[in-house]
Amino acid sequence: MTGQILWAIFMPILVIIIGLIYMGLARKITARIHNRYGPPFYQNIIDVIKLFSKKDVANHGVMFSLGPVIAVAGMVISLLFIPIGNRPLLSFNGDIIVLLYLLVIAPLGMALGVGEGANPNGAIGIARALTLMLGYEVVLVIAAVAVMIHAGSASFMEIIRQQQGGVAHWFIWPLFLSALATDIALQAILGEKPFDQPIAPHEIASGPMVEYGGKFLGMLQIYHAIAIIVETGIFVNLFLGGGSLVWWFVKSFAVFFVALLINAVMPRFRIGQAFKFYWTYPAAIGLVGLIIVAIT
Amino acid sequence: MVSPILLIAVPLILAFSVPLWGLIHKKLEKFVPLIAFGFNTYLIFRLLPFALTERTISVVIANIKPPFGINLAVGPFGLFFALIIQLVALATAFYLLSYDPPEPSDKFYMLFILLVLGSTGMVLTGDIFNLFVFLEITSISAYALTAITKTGPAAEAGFKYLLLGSLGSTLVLLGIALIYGSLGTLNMAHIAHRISGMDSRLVVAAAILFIVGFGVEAEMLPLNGWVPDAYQAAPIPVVALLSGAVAKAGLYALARVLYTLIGMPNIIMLLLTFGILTMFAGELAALRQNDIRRLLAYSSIGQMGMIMLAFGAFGVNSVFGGVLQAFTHGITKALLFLVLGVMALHTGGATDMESLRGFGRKFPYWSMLFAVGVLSTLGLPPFAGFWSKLALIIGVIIDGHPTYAALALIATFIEVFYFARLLSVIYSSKLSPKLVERSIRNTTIPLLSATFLAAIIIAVGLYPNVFFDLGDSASRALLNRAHYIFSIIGHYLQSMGGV
Amino acid sequence: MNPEALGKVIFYGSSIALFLIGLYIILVKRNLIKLILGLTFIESGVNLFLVSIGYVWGRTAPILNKPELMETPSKLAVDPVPQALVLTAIVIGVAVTAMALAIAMLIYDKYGTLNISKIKELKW
Amino acid sequence: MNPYELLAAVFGLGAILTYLLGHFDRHLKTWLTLITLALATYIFLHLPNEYSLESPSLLFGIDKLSWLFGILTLGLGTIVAFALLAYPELSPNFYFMFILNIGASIFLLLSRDLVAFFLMWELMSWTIFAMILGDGGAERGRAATKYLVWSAIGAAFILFAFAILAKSTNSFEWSGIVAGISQMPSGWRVAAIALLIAGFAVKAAIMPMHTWVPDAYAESPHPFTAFLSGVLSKLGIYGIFLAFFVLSARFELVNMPKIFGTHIFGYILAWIGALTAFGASLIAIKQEHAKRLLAWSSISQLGYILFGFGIGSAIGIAGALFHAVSHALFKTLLFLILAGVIKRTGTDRMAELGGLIKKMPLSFIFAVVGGLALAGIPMTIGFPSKWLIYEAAIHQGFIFTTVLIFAASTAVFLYYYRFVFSIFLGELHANHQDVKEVPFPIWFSYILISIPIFWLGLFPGKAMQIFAEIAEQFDLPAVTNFTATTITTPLGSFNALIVGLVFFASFAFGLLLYFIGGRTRKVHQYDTFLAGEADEPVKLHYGQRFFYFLERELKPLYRISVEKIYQFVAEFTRFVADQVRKGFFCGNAQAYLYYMTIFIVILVFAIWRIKL
Repeated sequence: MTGQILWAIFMPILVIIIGLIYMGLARKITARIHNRYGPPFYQNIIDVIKLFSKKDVANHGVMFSLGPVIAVAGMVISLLFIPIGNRPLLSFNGDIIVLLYLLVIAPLGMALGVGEGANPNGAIGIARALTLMLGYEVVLVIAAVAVMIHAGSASFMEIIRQQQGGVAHWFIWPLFLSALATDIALQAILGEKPFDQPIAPHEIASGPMVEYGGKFLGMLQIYHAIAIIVETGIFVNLFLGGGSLVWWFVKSFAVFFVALLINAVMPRFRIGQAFKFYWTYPAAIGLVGLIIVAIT
Repeated sequence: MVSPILLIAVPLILAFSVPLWGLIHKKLEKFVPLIAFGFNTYLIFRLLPFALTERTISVVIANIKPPFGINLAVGPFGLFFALIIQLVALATAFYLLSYDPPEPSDKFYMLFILLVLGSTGMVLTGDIFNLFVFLEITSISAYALTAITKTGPAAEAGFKYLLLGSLGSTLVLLGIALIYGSLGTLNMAHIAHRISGMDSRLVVAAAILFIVGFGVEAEMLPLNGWVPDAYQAAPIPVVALLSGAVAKAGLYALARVLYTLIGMPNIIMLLLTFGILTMFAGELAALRQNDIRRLLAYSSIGQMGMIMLAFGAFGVNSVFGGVLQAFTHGITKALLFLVLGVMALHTGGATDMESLRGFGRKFPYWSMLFAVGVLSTLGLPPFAGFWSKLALIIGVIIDGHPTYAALALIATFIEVFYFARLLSVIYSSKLSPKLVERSIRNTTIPLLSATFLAAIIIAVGLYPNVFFDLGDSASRALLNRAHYIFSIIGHYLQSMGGV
Repeated sequence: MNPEALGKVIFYGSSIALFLIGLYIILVKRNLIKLILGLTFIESGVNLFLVSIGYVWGRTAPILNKPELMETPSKLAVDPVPQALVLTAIVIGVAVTAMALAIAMLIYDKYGTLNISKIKELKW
Repeated sequence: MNPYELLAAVFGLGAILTYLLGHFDRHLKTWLTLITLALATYIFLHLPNEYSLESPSLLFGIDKLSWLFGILTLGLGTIVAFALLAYPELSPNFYFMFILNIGASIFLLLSRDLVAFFLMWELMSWTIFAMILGDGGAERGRAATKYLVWSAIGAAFILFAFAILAKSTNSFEWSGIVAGISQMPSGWRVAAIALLIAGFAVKAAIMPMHTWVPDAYAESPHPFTAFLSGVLSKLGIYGIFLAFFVLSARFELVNMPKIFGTHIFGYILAWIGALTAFGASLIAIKQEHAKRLLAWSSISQLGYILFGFGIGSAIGIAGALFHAVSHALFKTLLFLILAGVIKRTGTDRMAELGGLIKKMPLSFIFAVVGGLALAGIPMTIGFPSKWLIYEAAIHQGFIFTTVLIFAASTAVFLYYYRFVFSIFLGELHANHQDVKEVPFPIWFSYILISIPIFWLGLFPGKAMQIFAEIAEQFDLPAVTNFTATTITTPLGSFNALIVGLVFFASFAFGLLLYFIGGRTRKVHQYDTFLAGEADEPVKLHYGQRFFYFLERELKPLYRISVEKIYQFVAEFTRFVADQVRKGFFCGNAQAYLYYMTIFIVILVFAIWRIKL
């Protein structure tokens, strides 16, 4: 019990650091692909420390400041419901559907905060993010339903347990189409190109983040760092069989790496195109996978 | 028991005495209908307990027992219709107290009493030729009353009504001739007793003639061309009676003749089709009507179609619904027309929707009465119309005609649409420029009379027991043909040795 | 053909003829007065029909003014009921015709025409 | 006096007294309404089981299901009535109709025979009409007319089905019908149940019987809309429950083909529910008026409930009932908030609002509470209900419908964010600089509704207990695997309290981060980053066509509209009506004579045809 509580306190900090390193690596890898040198991999940790030490941050109101707080809180609670490296914390108290809803708290809190910022760019960013969400959530759910039906359970621990015993048992093989669809959805969930319309620095000045500076931006960086781990972690748990702590992060980085590669070479869709894309090809792939699962 | 003959005799005497009252004082004339119908209503209420017993008694005139001579056959079914007619007549007569009658006023009141008298006679008589005579009394007074304002439209409407009505009643006479020629009797019970021995082709011919003849008064589909015109052009109290008394009497005659005299289920069931067609024609014609008087006239056609449908289903449940609906329709339409008459006083006589827009804002009580009438017509609780419509639809289905019930329900959608539109116009927040603050006449008396009708509607809606009992015995009485025959001419048949 | 049957044919035939003439008039003619005439024709046809129902060949009127009639009226006199009916019907017919003519006058007064297809102020 | 009679007397006298005395004082009518409702609630909680009125023979009684819906009706009715304290301008007529409406709803729930049910159903229906019509603008008239026609269509279905049931089972009492229904010919039985469901679907705003809803909600008096959406739509759900479970599930619709273990009837219902939820939520996204947005949202959420019923498993029924309760609570709350906003600003057009968080912080907080419940965020009542429905759907293998339902609940985030952003966030409109917080009765009613939203959100077991009892009462499968805070299904489990506690811990962590950072400086709302595009602050509220890029993509879906069919039917009816009116009643007396002649000929032929 004490160990669990300690882990519950320690794990988010670990995840934040690892997530920030992921982000730093992402910058580095993207730069290398673009034939640039790129910043050091720990750059984002430094950035966050810098942001937190900034004085005199512009504040638009209570909801505005609560936005990043809820964003971080929402991501932390999602994190606690995901088994990381076979160490379930609260996964027994909620299943995949609970997690899907917990995952929404963070963006919703942030969206409310952004709203009070009263910058139209921010609002447009949120509108885009929500539109994109309507697109990928359908795909994600199609895939998740396939997994749940295949495993006969919605509990992460049960799903991971069924994948134990080597690579051959991973769900990615019997549920390949669902995994593919999830991976395409993951591209948008992670906010990587070609699905980074909500941020779109060249169009709407980083969208939701436009009004946030200083510690708020730092918190949003932390939020993003946790989000990367949580989102890739879902894929790892559902399709790649979880694994021990180190293996788990390796797998998660592998998933992230795929997303990075696509990100590095793709331009950006128009938001409408992105939405339409999700409701056509990945959804179709997922549905085929789902039908196969349902029949067998 | 009081003698039902007084129901006819007293108004008759009073009707022709109107000019005498006028000699004493001009203002006394208008009290005569009230006295006559007040007395009649009192009589009807004295007779009501008797109507619950399901017995039909013959009231012998001049001491010649039926099947000979002239008699009244007072049964629950007839009394139920007499009750409808008297209640409407009483409310209307009261309304007349503050009504400027068209000149000559004594003739107006006389015809008014004769109209009610004729329809009361129609529902009480036991003799088919008397039925014809009372029909003619009713309809001639109705023609005259329709045209009495002597305006162009009134004359036109009166003439249309006369043309159809007199042709119809001539056909009735022809039907009577056919029956008398074959059976040699005019007593309805006697005819009913012996009709099975008659050449069936002649029976069918007579049935057709009766359907057409009485169908004119009962507003049956292709014979109701006069209805909207007469309703539009006649004075308001007359319109209330046209729907409350004349149509009901026509309906009674139709039902009585088809059920008791002819008694052929196949012919009765023709009413199902005609009822549905009448209903659809009425409701559809009302859908886009902007003049509220005409709208109510078409709605009346629709309602009569619904009642005919119930009578056509040939079962005790549906007839039960039918008589209840006849009651609520009579009272409700009278209420609506009386209120509409007062509404017209506030717009300088106009009754189209635009002129009455926003009436409810200025005159909440009047519009409330109107709304009560509308909601009751739509069959909504806690008004009388709810029970009758419920009984009618369920009755028609229980008696085995779900398709017709479904069609009737579809027709009511249209009804709901135009009545809802009507209510939303009346309760509109925009005011019609034609509306005046105060009417030219004091409206206390119309108010009391409309309240009286609305009170009946609400009372029946909240406490329908007596209403159900009356309707129940009325419908049973109509369907129990043998009982009717036996109670009128039982003694005669026994004396002849065959029952 | 015996005279009784011939009489029936004549009576019934002419009543039907009257009826049909009346029907023709009211369906074809436009003039109000003619329409009223048509109605009267129909009425007369029906009345004639009614009266001929009760008529028995060779019998006398049901007026009991002779001793032999007093004794067996049902053998010698015709059925009195239809005649009474017809009397009533004729009276009613007169009333209707009078009423119709009065209204027709009124219509001519107001509309200036007796053509029924032009008297359409109330419609729809 | 029997408590049932007393209850009727309280409603009747309350309505009449409120109407009569309401003319004298502006606030008296609301207080009288509150007293009436309080008395009624007291009597309602002490009702004996059965009561029968001799004639007209009506039978009343109370069971767990009526108790649940009755408590919802009376509770939310009282809360709405409390909010009405802030609306003294509403006429006494409204209060009269309101009390009558609640009374009819309660007796509808208590009725145990068809006549009583139909009586109360009709009374409840037309009082709504009266309230929508209210003070009567042109739009209100149109909406009210539309409502009444639809309500008549629904009532006609119900009446027809009732008549069939009564004819076949020879009984007008529910118990007699339930006992006799298995002897019915199966065709008639299915027809009766289908008709009943279609009839109730009108009030429950299920597609394709929903077209009256947006108009009626948009035009009805604002606080009443809360009751209309929150409670009165649930009466349709109550009816569907009776028709589907009490009448049909008893014999499992025996011979029906099954799909994924659910009989086809339930499968069809589930599809209708899912399509309703999906379609309505997509339409909600593109609304420009907040009331219409919430109206479409209501349609969508009611589709969830029907979906749950269609699944028909223990979890599905519990989820649907749970969702009925939660929708009642949060939609009442959201409509009341909107009513408050409209009261202060006079508009519900979202492009004209904005930034009200500065002026109406309380309203904003509760708008977030209602929104969390609407979106189904854990810790609020909205989550366990939705969660149960999902679990049931996946467990029963309703794969396609599950996807539709998930898409619908994702769309909730879109329209909910649009709702809350366009009204409370963004820039404050120049006209609304002096807007004040809503008056006490309104915000106090927010608090009253929020209590059960959180309470049942953290302790869903309390509600599950009632649903289990209801299921038991009707011999339905019941969810029994739950504690006060945890619900377990074959697929997974959910501990509401733990989620709540952990969220607060995480929130503390977030706050810690906030306090680690430096001071903040309050800036003016126009002091925003505009990438150097403008020299001075640009007043720009992103409120109109919020998701226009999405609308563009969804255009093919939006084009599918059942309303077009209805419009065609209406046009056609109008055409026929004109033909009948102008063709038949042509005004020519001679034509009428022709009709008569032809009629005689037809009669002769008709009688010739039928054998005598």
